[in-house]
Amino acid sequence: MDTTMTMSMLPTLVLAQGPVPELVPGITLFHYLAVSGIMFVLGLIGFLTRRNLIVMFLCTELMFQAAGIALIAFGRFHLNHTGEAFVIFVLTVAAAEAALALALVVLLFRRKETLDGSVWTSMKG
Amino acid sequence: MMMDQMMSSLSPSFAPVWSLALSGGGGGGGEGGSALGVLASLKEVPLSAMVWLIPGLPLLGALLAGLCAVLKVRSKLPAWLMVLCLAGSFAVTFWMYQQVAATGGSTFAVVHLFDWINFNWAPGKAFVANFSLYVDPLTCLWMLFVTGLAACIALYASEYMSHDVGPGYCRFFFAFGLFVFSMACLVMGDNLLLLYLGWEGVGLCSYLLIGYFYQKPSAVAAAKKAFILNRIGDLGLALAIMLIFVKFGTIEYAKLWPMLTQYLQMAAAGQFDQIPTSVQLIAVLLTLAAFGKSAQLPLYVWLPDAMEGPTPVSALIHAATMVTAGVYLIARTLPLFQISVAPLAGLEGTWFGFVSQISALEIVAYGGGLTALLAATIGMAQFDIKRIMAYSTVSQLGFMFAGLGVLASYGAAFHVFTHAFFKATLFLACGAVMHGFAGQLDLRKLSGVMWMKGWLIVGLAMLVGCLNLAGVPFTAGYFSKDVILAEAFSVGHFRPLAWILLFTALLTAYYTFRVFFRVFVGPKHYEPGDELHAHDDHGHDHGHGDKHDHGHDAKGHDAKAHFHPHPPGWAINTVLALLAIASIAAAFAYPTYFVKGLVDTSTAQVAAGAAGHTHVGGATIFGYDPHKAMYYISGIVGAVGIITAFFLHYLGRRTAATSAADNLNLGALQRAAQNKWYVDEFYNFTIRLPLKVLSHIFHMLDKLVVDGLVNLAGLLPRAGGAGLRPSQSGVLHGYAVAMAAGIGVLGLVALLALR
Amino acid sequence: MDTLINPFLFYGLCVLGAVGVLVALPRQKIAGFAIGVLIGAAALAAFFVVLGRQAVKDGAGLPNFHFYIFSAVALFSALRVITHPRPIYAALWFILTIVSSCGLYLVLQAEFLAFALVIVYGGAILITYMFVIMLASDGPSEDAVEAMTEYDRVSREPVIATFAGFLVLAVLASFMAGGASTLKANPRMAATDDPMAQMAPKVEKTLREAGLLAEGEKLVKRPKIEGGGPEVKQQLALDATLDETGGLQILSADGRTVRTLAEKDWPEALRLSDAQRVGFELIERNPGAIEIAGVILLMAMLGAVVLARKKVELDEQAKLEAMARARAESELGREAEFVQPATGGDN
Amino acid sequence: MLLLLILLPLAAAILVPFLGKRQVWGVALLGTLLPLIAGMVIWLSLGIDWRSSNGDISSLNQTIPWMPDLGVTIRLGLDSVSGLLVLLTLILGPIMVLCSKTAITERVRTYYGWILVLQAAMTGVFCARDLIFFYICFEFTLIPMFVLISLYGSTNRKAAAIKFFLYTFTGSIIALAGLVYIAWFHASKTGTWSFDLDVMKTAARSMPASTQWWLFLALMLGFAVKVPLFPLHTWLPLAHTEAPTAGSVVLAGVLLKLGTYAIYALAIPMLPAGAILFTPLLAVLAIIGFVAIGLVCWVQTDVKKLVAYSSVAHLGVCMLGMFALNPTGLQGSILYMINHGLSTGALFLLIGMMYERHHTRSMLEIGGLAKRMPIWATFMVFFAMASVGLPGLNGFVSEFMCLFGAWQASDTWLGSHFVAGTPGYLGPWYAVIAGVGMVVGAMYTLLMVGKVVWGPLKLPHDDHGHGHGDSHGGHDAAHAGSLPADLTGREIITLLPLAGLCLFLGLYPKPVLQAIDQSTQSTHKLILDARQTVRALEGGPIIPPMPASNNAAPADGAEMENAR
Repeated sequence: MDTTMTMSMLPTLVLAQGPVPELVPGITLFHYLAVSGIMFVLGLIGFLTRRNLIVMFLCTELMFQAAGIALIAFGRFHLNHTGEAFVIFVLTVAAAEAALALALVVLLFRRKETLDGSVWTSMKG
Repeated sequence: MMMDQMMSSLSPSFAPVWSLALSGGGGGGGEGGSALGVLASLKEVPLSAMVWLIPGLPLLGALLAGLCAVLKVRSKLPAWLMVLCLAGSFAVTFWMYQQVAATGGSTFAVVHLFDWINFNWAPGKAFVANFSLYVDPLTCLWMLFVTGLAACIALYASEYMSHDVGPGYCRFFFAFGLFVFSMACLVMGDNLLLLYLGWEGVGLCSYLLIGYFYQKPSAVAAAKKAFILNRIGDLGLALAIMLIFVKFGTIEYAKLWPMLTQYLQMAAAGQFDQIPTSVQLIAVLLTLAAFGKSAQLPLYVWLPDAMEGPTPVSALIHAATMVTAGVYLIARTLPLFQISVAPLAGLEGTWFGFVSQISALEIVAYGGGLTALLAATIGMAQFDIKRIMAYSTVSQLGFMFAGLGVLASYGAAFHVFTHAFFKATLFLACGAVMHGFAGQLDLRKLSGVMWMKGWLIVGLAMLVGCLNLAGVPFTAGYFSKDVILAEAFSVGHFRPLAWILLFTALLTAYYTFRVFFRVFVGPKHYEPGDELHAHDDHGHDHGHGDKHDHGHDAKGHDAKAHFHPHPPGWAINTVLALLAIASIAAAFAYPTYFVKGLVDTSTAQVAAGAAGHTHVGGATIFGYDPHKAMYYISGIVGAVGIITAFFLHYLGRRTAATSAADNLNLGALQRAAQNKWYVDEFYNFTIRLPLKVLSHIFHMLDKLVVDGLVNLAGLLPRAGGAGLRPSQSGVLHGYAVAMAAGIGVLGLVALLALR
Repeated sequence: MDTLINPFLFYGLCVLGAVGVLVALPRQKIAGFAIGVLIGAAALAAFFVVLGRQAVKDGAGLPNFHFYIFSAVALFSALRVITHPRPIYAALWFILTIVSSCGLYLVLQAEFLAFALVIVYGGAILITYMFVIMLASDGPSEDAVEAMTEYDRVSREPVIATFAGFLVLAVLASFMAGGASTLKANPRMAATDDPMAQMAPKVEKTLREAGLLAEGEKLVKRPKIEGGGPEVKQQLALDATLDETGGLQILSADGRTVRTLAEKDWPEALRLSDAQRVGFELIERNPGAIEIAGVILLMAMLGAVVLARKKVELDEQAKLEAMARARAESELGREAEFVQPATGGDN
Repeated sequence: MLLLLILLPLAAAILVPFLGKRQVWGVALLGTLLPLIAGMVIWLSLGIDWRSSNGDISSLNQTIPWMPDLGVTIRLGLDSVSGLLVLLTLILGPIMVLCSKTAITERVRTYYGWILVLQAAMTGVFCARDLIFFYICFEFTLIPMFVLISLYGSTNRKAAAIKFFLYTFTGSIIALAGLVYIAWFHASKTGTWSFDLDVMKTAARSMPASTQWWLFLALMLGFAVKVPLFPLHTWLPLAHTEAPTAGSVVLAGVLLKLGTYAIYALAIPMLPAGAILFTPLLAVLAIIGFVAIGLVCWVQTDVKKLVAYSSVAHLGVCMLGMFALNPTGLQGSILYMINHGLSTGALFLLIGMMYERHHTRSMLEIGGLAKRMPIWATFMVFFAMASVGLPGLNGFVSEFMCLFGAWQASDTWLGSHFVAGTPGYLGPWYAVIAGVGMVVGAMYTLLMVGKVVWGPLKLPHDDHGHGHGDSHGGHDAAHAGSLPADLTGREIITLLPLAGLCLFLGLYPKPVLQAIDQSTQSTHKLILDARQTVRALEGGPIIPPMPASNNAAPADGAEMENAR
């Protein structure tokens, strides 16, 4: 890697080597975080662009999933299992949220016969 | 010379009167002696508190009149009460004069009633202005003719106002009494603030009395005009009082004179540069006040309009007493004028540089002189006899101020004294005509009134008045005007003023006899005025409210046919006779030095060398000594005026309406004089109009800008709220995107900041 | 530490990815999904290549392909979840994401969670989604099979959304990369935290059975709670002590010398599997949390029931009215054409 | 004893809602008369020689601990100035009740209830010696006034009430901020929180001149709105024209005096350096208010608006006098507060009586009432003359003293040959321009009197006969019984005491002047001390504060020594 001109303004992207050992050769914490970041952003974009309520909730689930990856990655790279324990809790929350949200979606669907999010604009200022 | 001996030998009986006069004369004669004159030898003498009756009685009369109004008295009771009170007051004044005369001049008495304003503005120092009277010969002179005339005119008014018996009557006499009380406070006040109280008091009463016929909008406007113009004058007086107090620490005459001695000595020694200009400025402020009250040049416009009021009011207030207040003020504070040589020196460098060298007395003299000339010219061209008399008053006042200006304080006082009597006679005569001919005042519609039955006394009184006013030799007017003219000619640098005064005397003689020849002599002819209906059946009084609107032409026309003038009653005739005799008697005051004795033994006495007036003995007219020459010159001038009037208005008169004067086509000059040289319009245009515009601007400014800002403060939150409202659109996605973007930006900021 | 990836390159890739996603999103007119995917994939590939070369440069041998495959599949399916116009397929793609991310977990040897997620997420949650999608969507009627509801076909303000998304990504990445280095590494599991240390007697017994402990040797023990008073020390179970390398410390019989038994040669019984560790972690470290998780689930159930029930009640009322109407008509004697009350909800 | 003055009207106010419609007026009258009698008792029987220390009467002080831990106690006490103003309030109380007997026919209970509350609040302000109690009462006067204007006013009363409330309220909030800062400053220095005004005064005076400048600005913003000083006056004409008769009487009579009293009792003694620094600006504003607003009066067509603007002008003179900062000016301005209360209050009463009969205030529609209402006309001319400042009536004494104070207060008079100058920042030119204002005053007052009183009789078109025209315009019109054309006995009784006082104060102001003399002298001393700090601030030459006290003839070069 040639030492390109690093813009002083841009943050330097240095991988967190340091004391955290590599569980798996060649794969560093950053890899996982990058993947979870991208997945999280995809979920976010999905949530922002899609108008179907259910798909929006699906995207939130996607974001939960992405967070889960990051959690586990951190946990494992620190060789302890708090990450995983935490994912389980994330899981419960996701399940609860899914249940409720979907019940709501059904209700909303019943009310307006459509799943389009932008129909509901009564809560305006 | 010959006349002096003759007169003085005639009446030795008035011992006390003469004693003062002689001593006064003597004292006067010795004016050349000490530089301070009377001021140096002023000594206080005790005087009984009885003197308080002089202002007290008129006030009592006023309160009684007020009581009658409350009790709805419908008889002439208030009139008789008022006459009684004023007569009492005159008696006490005469007694006071006796007391003062006995003390032999240059004395003063202070009679204290109660503390009015005295607050101490610093430890040990107080601003003292109490209700107390200051009695000295000048006061006696003034009060004599004020109370005397007031009593006569009250009697006259009792009959003149008879058609208004009831609430109007009481209101009239309440204001009348209050007026005499205020005049007494003004003249007898021992400090300038009490003078100020009297000053504004007479202003108020003239407002109430001019506006007596409050149904007529013109009367209300005239009253308002009079009060406001007086108020402008009062402003000058207030500032003068403040300046005097800050300078001398007191405004009481008794304490003021000793403080002036220092400056008078400087003036006498001619070191005028040592006198601080602020002290000299006082005189100018006092002049502004005097000109405001006595209707002189800049502020004279209110007096002719004041004729809207009933005639007794015009006679008393606007001829004899109130308008002389200005003259009294300057006479009383003459020492201040004598030390004021270059009051406006401060304006040296500015465009008004030329003013910086004029002394206060010159301002007074030339102010008076020019007013006299202007008023005389306007008087000549008017047709309403009361307006003519009003302008003649303004003109004569101009004479008085000129007299004061040339330091003939004795001459001015004497002219005030005589003028009060004969001008009151003239006004009352005109009033009688107006009363008898249903408000007719136009000299083109009346002629030969004197020869009508019952009108002889009025005619004779008018004749006496005119003779005095015109300055026919051996009349009182002649003597008093003569002193002023002589003094004017005898002082070197007042020569142009003297010639103006002489020319004005000519005009005065002309317009006086123009009135006399047009109205009182010649073929009998009359047309009733507009106040027609109530007059002929003056028995019962029906609501005078609607009487004044002039809409009833139809009814008026036939009433005009069988109208016959009703001659004045006994009250008017007695008063006219009395005043005519008084005017003649006033002439005797000259040789007996009656007035000279009073004036020269008071602070109004002229100290030698005052204000640079080197008594130029040498100035002569055509080589003769001015005093002696004046006897003849003014006599000739008077005669010329009368003769021209005789030819133009008596011989040249064909019918009542036209006279030879009409075909003297002076054209534009004539019309301009008739319209009072458009002075009213000029004032309206240069002062009242811009002020109106200015106040409208202020009003708009106040409403739009100042209020606008306040409303703006109310508007901003609402506008802000409306601006932010769309952000809460209710669209879910909108919120979500905002949140995401928010996270992104926050992160960015944190990133840049943390690094 | 040299820079992992040139910042310009990284941000360039982010932008490229954003454009890819943008194009891939469902759109009114041209369905540029394919192209979008290609661009996105290219960006991802380039990213992974760089990461890979980085690993190779560090001499870690061939890069572990498993990670790259699983993450590529996960990301692609995630992209499909948000870009697929039909919700059903979006859900299915989501299941694929779940499975591939479990793959990632396996790479990290977190097998318990991998399978838990597949079972719970894939099995339960996504099935409810399917159920609701079926219930709530009108379902393609015969004539217009392809008639997708308008709100599915068109995405909403894609440009701003993608831009916001990738701004967040760039920021997160910078944090991760930049900030991560400043993270203080969590010190090795404090000796007392390791589950092994807490089961001192059991460990001693297994070591003796495995014949690794010589006669008289004992584990070096330490009181569980630091700093407790003297009386506290006795009755608490003593912990085995682990040195910093993770090996057990054994006290020689004479109590003077201490030798450590490296982890490598621990007997099989001592090795805890990942599930055990997670279980241990849950129970020992945050028992309260589990209780609360249970309560949350209970509340969710209650909520769902309440929401659902109200619907029924509404219908009850509607049904009554319908019957009343029907009866009225029949009393009028007209031949009432019996109208089947509207199935499902009325509005 | 003082608490009694405050509690009596409050008690009546509480009692009023439970009474029948007819007794309400009686109880209200009682609720205001009793405190007046009590006030008289305090003033006369205690034979107070107001000339004690600075006019304070310790015998009346009352302290009631309220929130001890916060250092908040209710302290009541009177000095000569506040004593006079309390008397003015107590006098106007019964007059308010008397004059609204026929004017207010609906919602009578609330009306009198709020009037009594207002009365209590105003008395409270003048008796308060503690900041918190002062501020509470100061603010509490707003609410009743708001209710009175918004419920009982005429046409657009709502806007007027709201503007009045908000404008004054924001102002006094700023003032509160300043006052609390002083209390905090004191607490930070001495550690104990005390809101006692006297303690705060000494503490505030020790502040450096620059902070005093800021604090004085804050206080002035609050109090100047109430006074109203020129730029902050726009609420007054609106509030006055819309207020019911009693409302505008008390608004002009006492509420405006709250502002001037607050400045005199709080702002100047607390921040003398600030006062000195602000004198030129405030004097100019006062003069603009006097002359410019005077001209604005001249073009008004609504009588009540004219009188409202005129009270802005009059209070301009009062402020000019006060900011002359010399005993003459101060005494003049205090006397002015009382005189203005009497004469303008009476003018509003008269306009109210005219409005009750003819339901119009526009001078274009009505005129020449002297014919129909002679008694009313006499009172109108009398009070117009009092307000224009005719000597012999009360207006003159105070107006002349204010102008003279302004004239006197300038260092030019400290020259050698001047005897009666006081150090100060105004000067002759201020008095001259203010004098022009006096002429303008005469113009607009006579315009009003000329139009309304004199001139041919002109009645509004639909007004037939005796003033009981149908109730158009404000719903408070007296359509109950028909009022006789001229004034009834009750109305004359409301006017007579005011007329009497005007005449008495005009002819014999000595007792009042001596009463307030001590208080103004002590304030003047404060100003002189503060001159040192201000001079030091400006780096100017330290001018000895007092000219030679000897009253000898104007010896040249009279030496100066601090005559303290």
